[in-house]
Amino acid sequence: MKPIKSINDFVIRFANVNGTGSASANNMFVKSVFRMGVPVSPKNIFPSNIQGLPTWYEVRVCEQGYIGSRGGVDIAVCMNPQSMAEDIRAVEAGGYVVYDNSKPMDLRMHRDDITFIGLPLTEICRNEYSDPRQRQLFKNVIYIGALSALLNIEFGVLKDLVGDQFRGKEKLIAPNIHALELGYQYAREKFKCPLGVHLERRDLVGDKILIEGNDALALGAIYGGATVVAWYPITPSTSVVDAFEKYAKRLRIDAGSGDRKFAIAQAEDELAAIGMVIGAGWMGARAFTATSGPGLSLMSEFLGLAYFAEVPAVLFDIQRAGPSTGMPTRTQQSDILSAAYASHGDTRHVLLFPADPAECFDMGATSFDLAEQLQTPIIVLSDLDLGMNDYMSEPLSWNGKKTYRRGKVLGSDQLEKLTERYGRYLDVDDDGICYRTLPGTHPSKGVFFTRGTSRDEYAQYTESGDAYVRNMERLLKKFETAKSYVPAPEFYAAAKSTRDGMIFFGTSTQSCLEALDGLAAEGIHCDGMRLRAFPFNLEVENFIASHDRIFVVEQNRDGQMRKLLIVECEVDPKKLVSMTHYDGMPITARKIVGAVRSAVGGATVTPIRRKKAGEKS
Amino acid sequence: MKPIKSINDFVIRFANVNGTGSASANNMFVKSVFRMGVPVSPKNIFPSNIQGLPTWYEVRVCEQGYIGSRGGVDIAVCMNPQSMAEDIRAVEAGGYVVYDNSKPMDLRMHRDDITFIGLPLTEICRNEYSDPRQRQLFKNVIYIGALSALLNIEFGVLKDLVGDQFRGKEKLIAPNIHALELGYQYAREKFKCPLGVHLERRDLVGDKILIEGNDALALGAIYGGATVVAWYPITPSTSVVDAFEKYAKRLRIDAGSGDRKFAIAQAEDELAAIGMVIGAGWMGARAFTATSGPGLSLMSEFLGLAYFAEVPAVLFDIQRAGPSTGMPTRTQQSDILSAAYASHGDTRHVLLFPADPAECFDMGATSFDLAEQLQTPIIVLSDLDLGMNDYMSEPLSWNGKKTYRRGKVLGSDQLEKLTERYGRYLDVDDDGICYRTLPGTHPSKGVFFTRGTSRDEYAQYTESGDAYVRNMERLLKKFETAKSYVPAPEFYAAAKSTRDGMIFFGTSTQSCLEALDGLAAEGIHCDGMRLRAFPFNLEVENFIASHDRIFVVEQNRDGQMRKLLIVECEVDPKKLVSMTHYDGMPITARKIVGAVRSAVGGATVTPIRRKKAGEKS
Amino acid sequence: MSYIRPNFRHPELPANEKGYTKRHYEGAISTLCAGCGHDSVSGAIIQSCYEMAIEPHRIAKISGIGCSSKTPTYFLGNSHGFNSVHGRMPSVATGANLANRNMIYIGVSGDGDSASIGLGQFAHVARRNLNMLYLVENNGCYGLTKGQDSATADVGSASKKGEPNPYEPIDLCALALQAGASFVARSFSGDKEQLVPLIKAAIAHTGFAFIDVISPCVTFNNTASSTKGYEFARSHIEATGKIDFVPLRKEITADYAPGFSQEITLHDGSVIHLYKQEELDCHDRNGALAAIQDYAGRGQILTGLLYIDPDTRDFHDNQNTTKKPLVDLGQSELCPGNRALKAINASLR
Amino acid sequence: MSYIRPNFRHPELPANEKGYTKRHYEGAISTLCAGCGHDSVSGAIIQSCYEMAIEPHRIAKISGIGCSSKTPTYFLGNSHGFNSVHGRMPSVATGANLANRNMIYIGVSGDGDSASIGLGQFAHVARRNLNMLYLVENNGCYGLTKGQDSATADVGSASKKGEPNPYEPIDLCALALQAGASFVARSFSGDKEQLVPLIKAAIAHTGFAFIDVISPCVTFNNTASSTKGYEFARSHIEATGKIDFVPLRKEITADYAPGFSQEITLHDGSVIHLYKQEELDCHDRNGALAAIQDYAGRGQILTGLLYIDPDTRDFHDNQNTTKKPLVDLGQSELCPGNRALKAINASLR
Ligand SMILES: Cc1ncc(C[n+]2csc(CCOP(=O)(O)OP(=O)(O)O)c2C)c(N)n1
Ligand SMILES: Cc1ncc(C[n+]2csc(CCOP(=O)(O)OP(=O)(O)O)c2C)c(N)n1
Ligand code: SF4
Ligand code: SF4
Ligand SMILES: [Mg+2]
Ligand SMILES: [Mg+2]
Repeated sequence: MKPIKSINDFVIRFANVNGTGSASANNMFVKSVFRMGVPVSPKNIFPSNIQGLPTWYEVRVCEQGYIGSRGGVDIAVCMNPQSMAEDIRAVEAGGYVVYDNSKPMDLRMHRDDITFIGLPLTEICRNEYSDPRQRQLFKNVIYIGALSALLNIEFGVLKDLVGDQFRGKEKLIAPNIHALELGYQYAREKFKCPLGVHLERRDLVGDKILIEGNDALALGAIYGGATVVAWYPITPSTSVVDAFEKYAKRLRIDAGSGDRKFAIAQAEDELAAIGMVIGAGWMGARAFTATSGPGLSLMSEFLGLAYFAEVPAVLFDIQRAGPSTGMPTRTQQSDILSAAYASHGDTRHVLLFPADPAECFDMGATSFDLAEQLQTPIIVLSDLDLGMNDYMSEPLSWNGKKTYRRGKVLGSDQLEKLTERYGRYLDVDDDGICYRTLPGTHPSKGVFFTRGTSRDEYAQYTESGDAYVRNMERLLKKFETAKSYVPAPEFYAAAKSTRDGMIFFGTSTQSCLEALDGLAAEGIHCDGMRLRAFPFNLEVENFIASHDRIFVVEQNRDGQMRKLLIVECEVDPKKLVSMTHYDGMPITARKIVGAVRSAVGGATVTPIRRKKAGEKS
Repeated sequence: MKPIKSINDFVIRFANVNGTGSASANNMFVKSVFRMGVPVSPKNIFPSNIQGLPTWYEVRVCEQGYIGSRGGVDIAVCMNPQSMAEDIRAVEAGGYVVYDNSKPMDLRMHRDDITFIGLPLTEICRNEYSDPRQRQLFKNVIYIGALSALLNIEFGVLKDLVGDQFRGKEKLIAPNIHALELGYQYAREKFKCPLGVHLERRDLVGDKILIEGNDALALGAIYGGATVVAWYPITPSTSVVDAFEKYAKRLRIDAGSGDRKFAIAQAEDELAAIGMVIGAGWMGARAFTATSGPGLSLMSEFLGLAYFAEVPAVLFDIQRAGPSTGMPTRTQQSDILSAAYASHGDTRHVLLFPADPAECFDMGATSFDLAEQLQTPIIVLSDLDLGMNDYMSEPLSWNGKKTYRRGKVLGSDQLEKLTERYGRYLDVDDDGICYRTLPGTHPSKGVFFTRGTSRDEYAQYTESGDAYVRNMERLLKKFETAKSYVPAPEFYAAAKSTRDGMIFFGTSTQSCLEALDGLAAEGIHCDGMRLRAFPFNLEVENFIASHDRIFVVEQNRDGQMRKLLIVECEVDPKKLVSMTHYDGMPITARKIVGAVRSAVGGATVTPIRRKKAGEKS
Repeated sequence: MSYIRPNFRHPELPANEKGYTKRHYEGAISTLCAGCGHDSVSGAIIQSCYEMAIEPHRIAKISGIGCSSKTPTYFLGNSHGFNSVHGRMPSVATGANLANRNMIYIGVSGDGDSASIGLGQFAHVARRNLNMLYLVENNGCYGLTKGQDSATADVGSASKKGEPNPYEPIDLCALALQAGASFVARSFSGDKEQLVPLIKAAIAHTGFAFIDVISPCVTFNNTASSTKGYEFARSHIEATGKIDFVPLRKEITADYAPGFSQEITLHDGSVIHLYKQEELDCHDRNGALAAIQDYAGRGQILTGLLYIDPDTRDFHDNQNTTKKPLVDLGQSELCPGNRALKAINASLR
Repeated sequence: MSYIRPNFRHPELPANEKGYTKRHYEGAISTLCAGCGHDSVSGAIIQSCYEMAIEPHRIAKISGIGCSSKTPTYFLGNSHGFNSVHGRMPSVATGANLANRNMIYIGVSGDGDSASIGLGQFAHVARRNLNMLYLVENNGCYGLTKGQDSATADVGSASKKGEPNPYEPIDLCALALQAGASFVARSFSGDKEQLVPLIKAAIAHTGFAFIDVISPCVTFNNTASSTKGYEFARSHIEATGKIDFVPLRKEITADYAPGFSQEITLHDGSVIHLYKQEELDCHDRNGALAAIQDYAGRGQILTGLLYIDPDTRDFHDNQNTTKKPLVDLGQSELCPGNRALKAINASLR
């Protein structure tokens, strides 16, 4: 058999047991690749429990800079006996398996088309450490040390990482470095290093950063001026609020008093969380909540109130695999329809679709501008893949000249000057957006009553059908206006002019871009459009109009974004070919290429999907 | 001016004050028309409060048998000073105003193109009765008496009605008849009776009945074998449960013990109500809840659980004008999208659309068959118009041979015989529907664990993407299967063959049928199709395929049913012309005719709507 | 925000020292049933705010859904109000309060709104000791949906259907006490004498002030067997004493007999004098609970101020939020700027 | 339904008089953290049902969402179970019970599940006195979402973030007593001696039986205030900002006699004091409430059976439902047939 040979282009998969401290060690591996200037993208595949179940950490190293999931495994680091058989089976022919050979391996797992690299980790730890906890923890550090030899990771880089990681806890540095060396030495002596698959220093990451989308979103909210946060814990959204708190405690403390320039309320449930956000928005504060599918469902009554009463609110929905509790630690883009049309009656909500951390930061901030300008809820649809995995991203940047857009709010001076009667729901500017006032602004002017029941232009309760219709029509007009406020789509023109297009958004982006390159190499050219917001604006409609066949790639079962495009842009469904992937793992370029290839090849079914039961297109 | 002349074809509108006991008197008027063999349809237009605000009771008398709202008022019975000016303005030229002239009328209200008929009601009551409560109550009865003279209602019919109404309270009969006579005599003496507009006995109602949709729905549930009811009060759904209780106390009491063969739980909120229904369905009982928009929103998390865990449940959504609290005492068909796609993730729910009480009864019963056969929630979408107004309807009928379809449930004997391992989610019959077992059935076989998380065919928890996808695909297949289970659409072929079609459902039906006749008279022919359920089956797709232009009539702003048709049947939007009406009042044939006329006339905008802001089509 | 003194005056009506006449505190005409207890409560709120000379625009009114929750439209027409959704007023009030701690919050709810669908939010807002007046207009039924029993309906009391209610009523005062409310009182809508001072004390209190006001539903809840019914309530209420709210500026104690008095100094320095029987100590949470159950055991409803802790930490204290309301912080105070961001980027390489 | 006696026997294991060995009451292998208190509770449930010789298929297990709510998968593998949604177990149990009153209902929940999102449903199911065992595995935190404070966390106790919790804990036993539960008890996960008899009594009781079981979370009751425990791991976690290391611990057990108090040291070194009551009058609701507050005042947690009313009317009694379970009624018993319908039609003309 021929071992795979490749430099800076491979997938390594760490198989561990949940709760054994492997995450931090594996993370050290990723950072070391990154610091060697080589593009890297890790995916954390963890179970919905706290300790004892299999967990995987799949790292793609890719000199070309593709950071979407690749699929396939070149190197498996098998640290979990439970899943070892399966993990070995997953390795590509010619690949490598790193495992703990303190006990002899079950021969039934053996494959002769791959290379086995045994490290006596348990044994080493038994000799080195007395405390079982230390044995457990350092085991992970030791295999990282071994990998540095096997894959040619500069040892200095690792040492620096340990230094940074344990800054402030200096007494932990030495033992960690020692553990690294143990592994490094052992591999050096026992194996021919480096392996055919290994790393080489490059200068390909520039000033990029490694950050999880949820952290970027939280930082965006801080920069965007969010002051009130109300939430209820739920995976994978919890880390948004954790990050907000962590950073706000650094960046939002009053120098003099030490008081907080923010408030975080852990609500009793999601209904209360969104209620608090709406109450704060009504008072004039920038407020948000973070949740996932089940929370979005619970918030739907309140979302209808905010839509109809026109109260600004921001909701970060970090999507996970539904329906119901579904697969809470797997990723999906499947809350699109329930977010767009949340709540009973005629409602429509503004959605944003960030694709990477830099955009999470931007949208995390601008969502508050939009909420106040449009006086309606803004739902930012991220997902577990983007939210909880380190993404290689452009550095976060803030335009110092940018000022918050607070929308149409009458201050006390404006009210003082006001001569005619104030009408909260008067469409003065004929754009569907009216002027609101904040409680406490003026002692005698601009007061109005906010309600979820029908009212006239002066916020007076009414059961008049005409007044009701006028108001509902104005809300439609406001939604039209919204099209010019929300971020425009991004375009990726094909090398050759073509009548084929591909529409994608959010975390499908990286794999779609890689797929477009791959297809082009095969002579299949598609123009690409990345959706960034709903409502869809004219550019979206034009892109669709100017192509004959458009592949809509998304990570859900029912082709929800495709449905939304069809009804909102009034598109003939035949034009939009659905390409869905929804097994909870991030979508790969391989699958997209395959699907497009066979679609172009004439087949109208999309092989991404096992069956097409119950669905046309 | 020329007073309107017409026999058995007019609209009379009673304007009263909420809480003054007018309802029963006005109802007596409707029943008397009905018992004279003349088709009649009342609409109760009431405020969202309990006492003191204006309320209207609009009655259409129509020999041709059209029972949809007509629009316009021929006779106004003005008993509410508050709204009198407006009420008089609403009368068609040549119409009549009946009012209380005990005090002289404000001359500004006078119109000389209509006939004023003054009745000194307050005066008469002051002379006749001492107790103010009696004065209030009998005032209503007296004007009914006067109308019997003015409109030629057979006095004997009224007397019988009083007799029936007060059976058991005999001592109230005489005074009521006396009051009727007071009004009758006065009108006789003072005016030339009958007026140009009046009634004549006919034999046009056959064995029809007058009943509210909610009562019929409740009776359907009783006949369908519902045993567990869980609800939370909300207008306009409350009377479903009130009626269920009323009838169940008659029809579902154990003769021997007097025990109840049903249970009603007034839940603490809608989340609890649907939770109880799901718990009961899991145990094997036929259970339902009744609610309206806000409740539907609150139930959405639980609906996703029932969809994914495949637990039978029935939900009656009596729609009202949304969004949010909206206009709680006005009608709309605006929960269609939120019901069809309720809950986060990829979900789809089976919907039923009853159009009249007889169908409420049928669907009230069959919804439980469907829920158990399909093992999923069934949402019956009625509305305030149908639910809370007396509809002239075919008598309720029950096929004695019909037996409940319990779907695929393994009993203890079947389990006893079972040789291979039982798998709750094994698609044995390849129709997407699997065999369930009920708790307590068998001591050692057929046990399984129900959950909202992903699981394999044997109901074991799993995070395997493949198992998850297999399950989701099967759910799609089940939805396909559902198409052959749900009621088929109803067709109304045009007299001449045509390429135009009209799609409607629920309470838009009566007005659409009247409109189709009217249009035909103008030479505009449309084939009609009435949707009765979602998912849409082949017949629906064929109807759409076999027409070039189809008007989709519905009572909401966003054309929700049209959207659903487009994405679920993959129809080119250009084919479906949206015709919406949503001011909270029942839709009229006049408006539909006008809209179609101008659409056919070339205009693509639909004049039903004031503007088309923010919407194409 | 500039608090401009209004320059209009009603010649005939007396103005309070902020220059507002009672009319400034009134609202739209009520659409409730004639004689509804809720209207009396609205009147008491109007009078309290007038007497306390609170600038109307400094008050925010919040409610859920129900006849009771409609009342904010009928009082304080010059204050912003929010009629939210059923049972969720507490969360809306919480968010509003977090945003602007300088406003005075008056939340009005019903027994259905707070004891059924809203029970969880009610208990948790009390636990957070949010600085607000939370007033329940308790009629033991769902008025707006036509008289179904609520969770506070008494055992055995007949609903409009005439069926005796078999369930123990939920006592919202007891629940508030358990959840950690720092001010808990009960009164009766028809008893302005007692209600107005309680409302004023509650508004003056810093922290969560709860008042359970028995407010009969004349339309659906007047069956003789219901303890929330007018007559019954009247005859069964045993007042624990009169309360007189006294702002620091001019203390009036003259017209009240001395003795049996307990003086409590509120956070804002104002003082309330209680005339009451010895055994109810308003500083004893458990004692209050016991007393409620005691009187309940005797088929009586204990009214008056049941518990107060003048000296608690409210939600903001526990959160260490700035004294300056969050809504008043400008971009310069909120946005850390580019320097900080560069440092963060650096830490992520 | 035919209740066929199982004919399989495990030679080695002793069978109860219904012929079931303990193994018949076990479930799937637990995926909880080693040493989690919840697993001990599962063991106690298994033992109780075995000793009571309940036919497994006559039991229905229901739960919400959380580590605690996962446990029904780990016990009574031969009983139907329903892992529903977060905080809504009570409503699912209510519907199931209404449908089939012959089953035995065991509901398992967590403190987050019952005291936060589920507080309303918890109080109302107690008020309805639904015939079931409602068991909360109380660890004062949200285990499954990685250790946030729950509403039952003690004041001052530090969460995984190391911040002291400023809010009064909600005492679920007190709440259950107030709401009208007819059986209320508290115990400790490690104290099988006390827990097993309580569970058996609760199952035997007709009506709502609530047990609040203190069940430490070995992973997240790991606070900075810890004395011993595992600083090394903790500082590792602080440094890496990842809670990815959970050392294997052993379950904490307690064994102490009635009338005594025992000091229990949790995995993080923090200490709780349990007091096992001996002669508390279990028939006095208010007395029980007082006792709880009493001991709490002394920094002790009162354990044992706090209150029982052996003969109350459960939800079915109040509803007058047939003794025969509703699920067992056939069409002939449910469908009134055409004659009745004709009469109804006649009345509508
Ligand atoms: C989510 C939701 N469910 C139900 C309703 C219907 N509803 C309106 S008011 C009300 C109960 C009001 O009772 P209460 O709070 O006691 O107020 P009251 O009318 O008695 O003063 C209900 C159930 C609603 N508006 N929203
Ligand atoms: C609607 C909803 N919100 C939030 C979550 C996330 N979640 C899962 S378990 C849990 C809390 C569990 O705490 P507890 O009930 O005390 O159980 P424990 O894990 O501590 O045993 C939360 C918030 C969810 N699953 N559903
Ligand atoms: S129904 Fe009852 S609560 Fe509602 S307004 Fe009338 S009297 Fe008041
Ligand atoms: S996290 Fe805590 S509660 Fe959850 S399983 Fe682990 S120890 Fe138990
Ligand atoms: Mg009430
Ligand atoms: Mg917990």
